[in-house]
Amino acid sequence: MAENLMLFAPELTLVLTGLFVLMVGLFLPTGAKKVLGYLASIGILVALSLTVSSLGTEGMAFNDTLSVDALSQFFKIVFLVVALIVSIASIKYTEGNSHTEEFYALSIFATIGMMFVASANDIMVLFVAFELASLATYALAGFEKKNQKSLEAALKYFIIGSLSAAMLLFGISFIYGLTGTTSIPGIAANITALSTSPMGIVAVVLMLAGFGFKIALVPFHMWAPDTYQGAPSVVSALLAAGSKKMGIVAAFKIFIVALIALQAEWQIAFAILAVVTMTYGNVVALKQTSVKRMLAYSSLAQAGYISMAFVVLTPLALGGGILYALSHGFMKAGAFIVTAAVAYMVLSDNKDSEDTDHIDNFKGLGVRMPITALSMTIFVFALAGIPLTAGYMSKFVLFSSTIQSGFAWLAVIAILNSAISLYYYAKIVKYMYFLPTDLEKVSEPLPYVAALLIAVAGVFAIGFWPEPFIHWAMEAAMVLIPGGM
Amino acid sequence: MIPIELYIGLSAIIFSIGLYGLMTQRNGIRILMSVELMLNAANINLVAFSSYNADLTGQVFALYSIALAACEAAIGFAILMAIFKMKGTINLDSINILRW
Amino acid sequence: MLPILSLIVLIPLVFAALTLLTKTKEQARLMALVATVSVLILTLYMYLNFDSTTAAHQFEELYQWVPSLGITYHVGVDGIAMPLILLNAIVLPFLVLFTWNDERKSPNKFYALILGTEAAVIGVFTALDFFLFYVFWELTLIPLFFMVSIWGGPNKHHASIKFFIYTHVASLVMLLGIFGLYFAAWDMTGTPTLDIPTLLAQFQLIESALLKDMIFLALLFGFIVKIPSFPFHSWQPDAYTEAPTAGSVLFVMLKIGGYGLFKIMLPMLPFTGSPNMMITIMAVLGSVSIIYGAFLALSQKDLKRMVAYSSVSHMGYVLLGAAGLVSLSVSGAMFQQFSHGLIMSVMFMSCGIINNKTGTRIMNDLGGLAQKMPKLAVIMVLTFMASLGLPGLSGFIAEVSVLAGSFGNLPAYVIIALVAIVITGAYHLWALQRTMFGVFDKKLGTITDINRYQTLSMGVIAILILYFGLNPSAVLDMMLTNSEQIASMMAVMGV
Amino acid sequence: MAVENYAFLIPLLPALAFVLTFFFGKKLPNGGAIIPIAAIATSFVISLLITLNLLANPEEVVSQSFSWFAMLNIGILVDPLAAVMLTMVTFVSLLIHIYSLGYMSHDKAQSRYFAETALFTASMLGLILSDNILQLFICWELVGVCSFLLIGFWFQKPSAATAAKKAFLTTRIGDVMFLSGIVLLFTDLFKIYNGAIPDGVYILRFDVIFSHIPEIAAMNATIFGMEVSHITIITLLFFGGAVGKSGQFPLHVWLPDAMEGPTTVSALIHAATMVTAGVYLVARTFPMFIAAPSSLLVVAYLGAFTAIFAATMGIVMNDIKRVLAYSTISQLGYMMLGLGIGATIGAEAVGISLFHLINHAFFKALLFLCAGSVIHAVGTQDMRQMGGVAKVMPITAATMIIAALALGGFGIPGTIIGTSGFFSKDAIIESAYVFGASSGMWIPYVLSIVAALLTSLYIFRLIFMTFFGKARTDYGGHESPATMTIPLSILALFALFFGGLATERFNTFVSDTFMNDFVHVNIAELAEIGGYHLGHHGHEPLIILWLPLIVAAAGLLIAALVYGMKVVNMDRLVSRNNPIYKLLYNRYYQNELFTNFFSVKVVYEGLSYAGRAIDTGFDWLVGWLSDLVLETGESLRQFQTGAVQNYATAVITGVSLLIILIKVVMEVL
Repeated sequence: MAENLMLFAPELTLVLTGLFVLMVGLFLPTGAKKVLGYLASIGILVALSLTVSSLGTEGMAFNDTLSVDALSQFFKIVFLVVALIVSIASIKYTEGNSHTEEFYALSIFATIGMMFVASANDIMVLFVAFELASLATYALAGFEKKNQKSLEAALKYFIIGSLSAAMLLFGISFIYGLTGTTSIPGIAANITALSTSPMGIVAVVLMLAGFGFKIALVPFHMWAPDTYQGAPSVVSALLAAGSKKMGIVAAFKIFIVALIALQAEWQIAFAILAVVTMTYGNVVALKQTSVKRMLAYSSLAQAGYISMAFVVLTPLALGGGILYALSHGFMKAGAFIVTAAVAYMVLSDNKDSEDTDHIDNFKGLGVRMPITALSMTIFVFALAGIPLTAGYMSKFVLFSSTIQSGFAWLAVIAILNSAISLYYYAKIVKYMYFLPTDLEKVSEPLPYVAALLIAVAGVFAIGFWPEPFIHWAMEAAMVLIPGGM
Repeated sequence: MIPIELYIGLSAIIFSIGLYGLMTQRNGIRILMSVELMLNAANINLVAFSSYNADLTGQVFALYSIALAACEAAIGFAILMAIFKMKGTINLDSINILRW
Repeated sequence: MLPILSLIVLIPLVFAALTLLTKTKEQARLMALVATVSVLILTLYMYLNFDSTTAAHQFEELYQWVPSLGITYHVGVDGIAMPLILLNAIVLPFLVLFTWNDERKSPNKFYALILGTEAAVIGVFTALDFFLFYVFWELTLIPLFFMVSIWGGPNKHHASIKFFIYTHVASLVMLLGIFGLYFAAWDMTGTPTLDIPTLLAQFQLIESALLKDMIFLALLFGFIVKIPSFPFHSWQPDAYTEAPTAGSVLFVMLKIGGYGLFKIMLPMLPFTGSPNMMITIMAVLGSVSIIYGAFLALSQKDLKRMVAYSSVSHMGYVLLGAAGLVSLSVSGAMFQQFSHGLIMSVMFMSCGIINNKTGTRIMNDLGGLAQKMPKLAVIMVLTFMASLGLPGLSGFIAEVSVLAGSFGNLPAYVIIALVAIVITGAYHLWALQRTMFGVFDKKLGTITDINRYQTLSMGVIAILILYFGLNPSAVLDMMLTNSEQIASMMAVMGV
Repeated sequence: MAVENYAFLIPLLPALAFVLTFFFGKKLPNGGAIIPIAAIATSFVISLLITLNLLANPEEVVSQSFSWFAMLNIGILVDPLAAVMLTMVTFVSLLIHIYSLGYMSHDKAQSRYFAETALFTASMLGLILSDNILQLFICWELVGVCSFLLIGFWFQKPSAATAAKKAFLTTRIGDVMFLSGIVLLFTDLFKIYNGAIPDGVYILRFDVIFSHIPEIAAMNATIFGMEVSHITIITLLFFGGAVGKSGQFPLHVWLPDAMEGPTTVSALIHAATMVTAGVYLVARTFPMFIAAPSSLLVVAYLGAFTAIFAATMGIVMNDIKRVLAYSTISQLGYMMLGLGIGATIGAEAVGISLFHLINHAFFKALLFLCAGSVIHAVGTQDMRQMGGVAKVMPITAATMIIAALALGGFGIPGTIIGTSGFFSKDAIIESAYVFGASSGMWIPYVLSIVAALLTSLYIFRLIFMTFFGKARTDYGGHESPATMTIPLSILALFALFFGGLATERFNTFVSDTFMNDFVHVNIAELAEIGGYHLGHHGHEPLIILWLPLIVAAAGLLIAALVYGMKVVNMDRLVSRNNPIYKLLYNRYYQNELFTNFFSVKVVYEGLSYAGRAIDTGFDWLVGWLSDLVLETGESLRQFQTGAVQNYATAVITGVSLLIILIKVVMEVL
């Protein structure tokens, strides 16, 4: 039992941190709640260092319902990094808010949920953890109770989320019914009944809808633009950079490990969804005027790219997809933190400003907030896949793997999409640097800057020195398809 | 013993009713109820399969899912309350400032 | 042994960062000058120690980078790259000098971007690993995008985004080609590598002719958009015209498309499934570019736009010469890149000065400037003559080598190019007549001649145009060594 | 210390003078004129000494070569052909430079003038000295550029700038043909060597070229269904270059317009440094021409036609310089004719033609300088406003009449008494007779004899209109200063006596230019390849020897009657209603046809605008594509209605569709 717990030291740290923050917050006056942010960040940092230091350990726990392996470790790091960036940035965002402790507790619990999804070895644990993360983020999306947009975002997220959860559960019930087990390896072992039954396809599609909701695959994506736009920027960061990856890791586990016998079915589905999603996301992003909404559509597109890993299904492709998940975590979290910083700037210009995320606010950002603007430039160029950034490196591995496996058409579509996306990314750069503003320079809040610098460091670390990251990603991929394919 | 197909049929019907409600209802509470229906349809499945497979996992799972459904409802109501406080309505048609 | 190649990429990069931090114009331009001059010195050192009798790579550096994907940091230069590095190293200090007294907003960014471009462009020429090559290739886009967008003309946003996306698409297609080559080789050998010489050598082992053709065409597309060649040139006149003078000059320094053609396309050519089709494609695009660019230049009213189209025409020689497949034509095409870089820089500098002093580039509104700006007139006449292919100047050597070399294999296309020579003469002279000669229009106001920094920078490059026209061997020898290797390979393969 | 070793200085000194004058001329008196004068004088001395050496030992030509790049070289070759040209060019150029001291003394841009004329001379000398065809082409182009700069010397005048451009572009059409010829020649030689050129063989050097003529002649190309030998194509392309440079029909249009520059520049262009280059080119590559079936005939016919064609226009021009310009074109036609006749008389044609070239240089330079002197004094170029200038400018008048006699070709056959033009032109006309007699093609002879009549007519029309009769306007005027009259006198001496003194020695000297230790060409063998039958001067009837003199005298007589004594009232003839006059006066409407219609309408407006339309099309296509994507984005956005039920519907529809799709696809697979 003790060994089991040791394997989950990072999660336990987080649980303790979350509870501690929640309780301490009760006794602190609003003005002093800033300390909670530091506490949460330290807790996450500790969890992160525990995870990193335990890299390479493997083990099963709690009746084999949870497993620690390269895959789960990798994704845990992704979630923790995103949580760290978000929590640091939130120190500024929650400043002066009397509900600070709830914010941090919820984000930490959401992170815990994601981490358990990453290590789940049982479909039941997976579902519960999945819901834990979902429920926490529903509340986070509606954190600004006085903000109509935030509430609308939360409501839409919640409704579609519940629908998806129901579908997921319905799908799971069939899988359980036909295989007689909820253990992921067990399902793979007893798959015959399912794969021969007509219910197989239904179950696959229902699962797909459930995870597709989190990953935001067209047509299960409709909530995402609205929610990302309406929710507080730091929460959008958590959603886009973190909880989206939870959907991906869950899908990896369910489809590639448990339902590998139904590979033909879901491969077709993913092929269609990947192409539609990346194209739709990029094309619709072109004309957006809200930067957050644009980033939301860009997230769609990125999810589409990552989904190509399911189609290609080689170690390299999966490694690429996993690496992409990490890169996207840095890039997208960073980009949303930038919108948070801009929102802060706009609100300090004018307290009653409604459209804090409108692209016009980015005019002259290069002068007004130089570090923020430079970071944003790096993030968008990384998202566009300009070399020496994480985005390029992941695209390099992922796209090249499609060529390797003969999916040239998929690569061509992805490449064309990548080209289209440059237009709206460049548009942001254009607003920041090339359009003039007569507004004053703003001093950039330290927490935002710190969060941005972490993200930038991540983007460049993967861009310049991808070797260790590729190595880990490939090891993680090997967990999914042990023998290679 | 009642054949498993009947359970599945029942749960499918309930699930569909839930879906139908979700698509057609405009009132936030009814939407929540529809979601509950769908979750319960799944629970029926789980329990039925559990008994059919002579395996308790399904029933445990159903319990979990009931608990989760409760949480979900709580959060849903909280969000709807907040909206109602602000706008005086929970009609979904009036909640669409975020679009395109 | 100094890691010179790394240094000439790193120095401008580091100085670009430092320049960004400077506050005043004086500091920024000094930084830029120091960086570019150091690169020039290192390059000259390299040039003097360069062995032009071997086609092998020299000054090589090789470090592992991403072993699991076969990515290395591998740099080196051969006779194809050396002249182009030299070109950049020569022109850039003078470009900095040329802008020495200009007044513009945020000079620190301006000079940082110049240095950034230099680093990226030289990086492309040194890279011997496809990954590194592509990295630098893409990095050339960004400073230029900023350059055009910040200091460009009235239509700068349209031009910069068009340039950015258009060429990015091409780069991505090229990347697909690289992937194809990478995995085809990986499948055969079992070890991944992106090393350019290795992959080029393994290209011929690929069994599927279709795959080889696809790889070739994808790479070719990437290169000819960058050159640019008809019909993929439409980003170029806009970008060249809207860019600030320094930006236009940097665009001209961007000889990476042609470089790829010689470095990567030609060694692959004989092993493609249908080499003759590839040759025809290149020859057709080349010769059509030559005549098409000439006619369009003839029809332009804007001086800078005319120069931009003349560039399309001149770069057609690069494709045509490459398709000629004879050592003389190939080295002529390489020389054309070199010479064109020198000539066009001065031409764009002239356009910039005229635009600055008179406020217009519309040729019909100009006239008689030679009376007010005799120094500029002399330099401009010389470069225009060089551009129209006057013997004794560098442009001629390139053109005559391409024409004479290619005629044996591609007579029809060479005849098209020959016809274009007359048109080329026509638009150059007509432009001179309408800007420099004739009656001076009083409306243009008081106009002073170019300042001494401008005289120095343009004068030195003009003298170099003359020097390389009289002594082409200074760079042509190394080009010949490499093109002979290419030509002999063609001969062996019977292409 | 043999003077041969300094042959390379001949072009280099003027080139150096160009650099020095260009940069420092402004600070020196007279625009630094002394520098080019000294440089060209030195070049002249060197040339003269080399020529004298060669006269003694015609086999010992000067030849030096250095590798340039690839398989090409730069080098010099002074054989008899080059030697006489060098001497003439340096000599005439020197005199013109001295003359310019006075003529340009009032121009502010003097230093630029002297710099450019020095470069002009240097380029021409370089052209003559070239031992390979590429270097010749390079200098050939430099000559073109210098002419561009000098014709447009007064660039602030739009007409001058236009004329300069026209000159450059028109000759460039020829240049491109020349270049094409070189390209083809190179390709053939490359093929002959099978791509492997031994070290030390410079592929475009004349000795290499000449030694491979038979192999090139054996190569055939099919053009429009006809089998044509490569040597014919190459020589015709070369001749195309010569046509442009030497103002032969139809590329002569630039030459009359080239009068926009200073008159001294015209003198340089017409006498020494430019138009003769075309003739020189054909002479230099004569071994190729004679091996090329029908090339020489083209040369002969076109030369004869140009001779008469230009002469007809010369009769009606009123601008004194234009008359001389058409005269040049006409005389160049004679020279080409002389070369073309090589089809019958072999290498001797080179001697005859070059002899006329040299003589023509003397008297045409003289004519132009005299005309310049007149214009300088009178202040107009329109002969209708002159008259009686002889009284004011006796020296100018006298020298110009000498030049006119030389151009008209007056002299006594069978003796050495006669003007220089007499000896050379009569030799050409007589050879044309021989050509006619041996081949049965009489047209060149007839044209040349009629042109001789017209030549005499137009030049004496000029003399009478300018120097005799009463002053038609009040121009005032005076004799020019000594710096101008002394060169005139010297040239007059040469115009008068050079022909008679040099005629015998010159022809054999130059005709043997292909037989020495540099090249050894067997003209007779090559003529076999070309299908020509070389004959020899027979005994022409006496009338043939006298006929040129008779027609020249007749021309003089007509001019005297019409313009001197006014026996015939010209007003009736010279009216716009007379279609022939109109045609001639409008110069056969070539300007309208070539410049206005072809260049401006067809090439500029037609083709370039068509190109522009196509380019707009490409641009539009790119724009349309990007707009399409943007608009698609705009439409797709509408799916995101904001109503959450629609979202739920989308999810459910998506699920159903996916199930169906997968089923269908699985069935199909």
